[in-house]
Amino acid sequence: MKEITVRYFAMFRENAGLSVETLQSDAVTAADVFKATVSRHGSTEPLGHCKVAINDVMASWDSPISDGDVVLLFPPVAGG
Amino acid sequence: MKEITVRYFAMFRENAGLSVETLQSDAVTAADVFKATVSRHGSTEPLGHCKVAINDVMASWDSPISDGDVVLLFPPVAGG
Amino acid sequence: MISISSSAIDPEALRARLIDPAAGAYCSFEGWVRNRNEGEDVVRLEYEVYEPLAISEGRKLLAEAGVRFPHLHAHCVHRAGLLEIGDCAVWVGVTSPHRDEAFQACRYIIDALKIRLPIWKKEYYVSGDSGWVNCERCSAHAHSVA
Amino acid sequence: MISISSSAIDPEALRARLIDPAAGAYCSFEGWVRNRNEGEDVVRLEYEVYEPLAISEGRKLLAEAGVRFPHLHAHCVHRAGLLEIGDCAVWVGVTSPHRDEAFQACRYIIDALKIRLPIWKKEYYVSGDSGWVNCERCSAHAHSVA
Repeated sequence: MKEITVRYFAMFRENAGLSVETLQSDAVTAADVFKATVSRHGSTEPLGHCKVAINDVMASWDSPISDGDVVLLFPPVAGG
Repeated sequence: MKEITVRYFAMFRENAGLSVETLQSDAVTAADVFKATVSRHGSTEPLGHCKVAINDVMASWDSPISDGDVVLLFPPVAGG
Repeated sequence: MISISSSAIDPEALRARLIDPAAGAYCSFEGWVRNRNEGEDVVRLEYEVYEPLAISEGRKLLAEAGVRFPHLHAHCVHRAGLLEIGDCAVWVGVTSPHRDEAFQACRYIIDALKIRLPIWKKEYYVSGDSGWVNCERCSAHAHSVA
Repeated sequence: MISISSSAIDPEALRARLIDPAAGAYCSFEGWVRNRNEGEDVVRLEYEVYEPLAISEGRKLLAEAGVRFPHLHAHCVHRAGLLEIGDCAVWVGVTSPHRDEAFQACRYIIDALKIRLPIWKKEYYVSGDSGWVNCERCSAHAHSVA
């Protein structure tokens, strides 16, 4: 198990009712963190519409997760 | 013969050394006024690059010329 | 240069920073908060911005624009926080020797900015409802300020 | 609205006239006097404008843009007389509900304005020479401010 920090934004933050949590995880990839979040906090956004960053760097869903990582889960963006 | 007034702009004005002249003309169309100007004042601009207005309304080269008309000869434009 | 601002955008001051005797063409784009969207009467908007990555993605995006349009100078600013109807939510300004490049580059930057930067928009409606607006390419109900 | 101005163009004042709570997108274009054109060092420019027809052709052009882009609001101003490097020679500003229309309409207006309005540009060079600039579509040496 790894200890990771997950940060939620916009509708993910509202769904989860919190903006950040630190948890024990067996996630291998960023996609695993996303799936665990969906089952824990509920979300209907498909993964393909969302983005992820690890330690403040944009990442892909198959990026590996290491102990101590801060994973940022981004729902669909809408700037402008 | 008709009496017409011809106004020259930009390089046409500089070529002719005057901005307006009133003259007797047997011109039938605006193109005739253009050709007469070329032979009188010299110009290497092809008619197809130039424009004409008659009495402050944009016209075509085959527009008829009437006694008393004011013909505006426009060399190639370059706004902006 | 890209920045995130929690106060009103000043287009005139931003334009002045792009003045350049070698530039023949200036193009700017602004997204304004409209009073209607998708048939709903909007009263205000809220932008949530994750600034560290908005800045780094914005810089990357401007660098890419500079490769694509070699003579480009470009700035952009995006608002964060609560905005009222008529407020400027995003400003993009570019200069270039010629206008074709200026238009293309300005369009490239606003299009990329809207889908790449970690920015989220919540609309508040006259009805009392509110909702997060989905990105243009993500949703069948895709819409945006502009 | 189109106008010909013999004094400096004020983009901020012109932009303010387009403010509209139904507009989501604002796009502006400016042509600036550059210090070089076609390899020559330019010191100043002179625009000769035949104002009665520049205004009537400009109005026609804006009306045509309004048909093509139904939600458009657009203004433009063109300078007449002597201009120095860095001066704004032409300003076009438009608003529209969405950005695609705003960009397209702004581009349509500046492109049409450059080839349709009776306006002529004379460049004065560092060398002491001067010359009338041919319109973009007329000459193999086609060039312009922007």
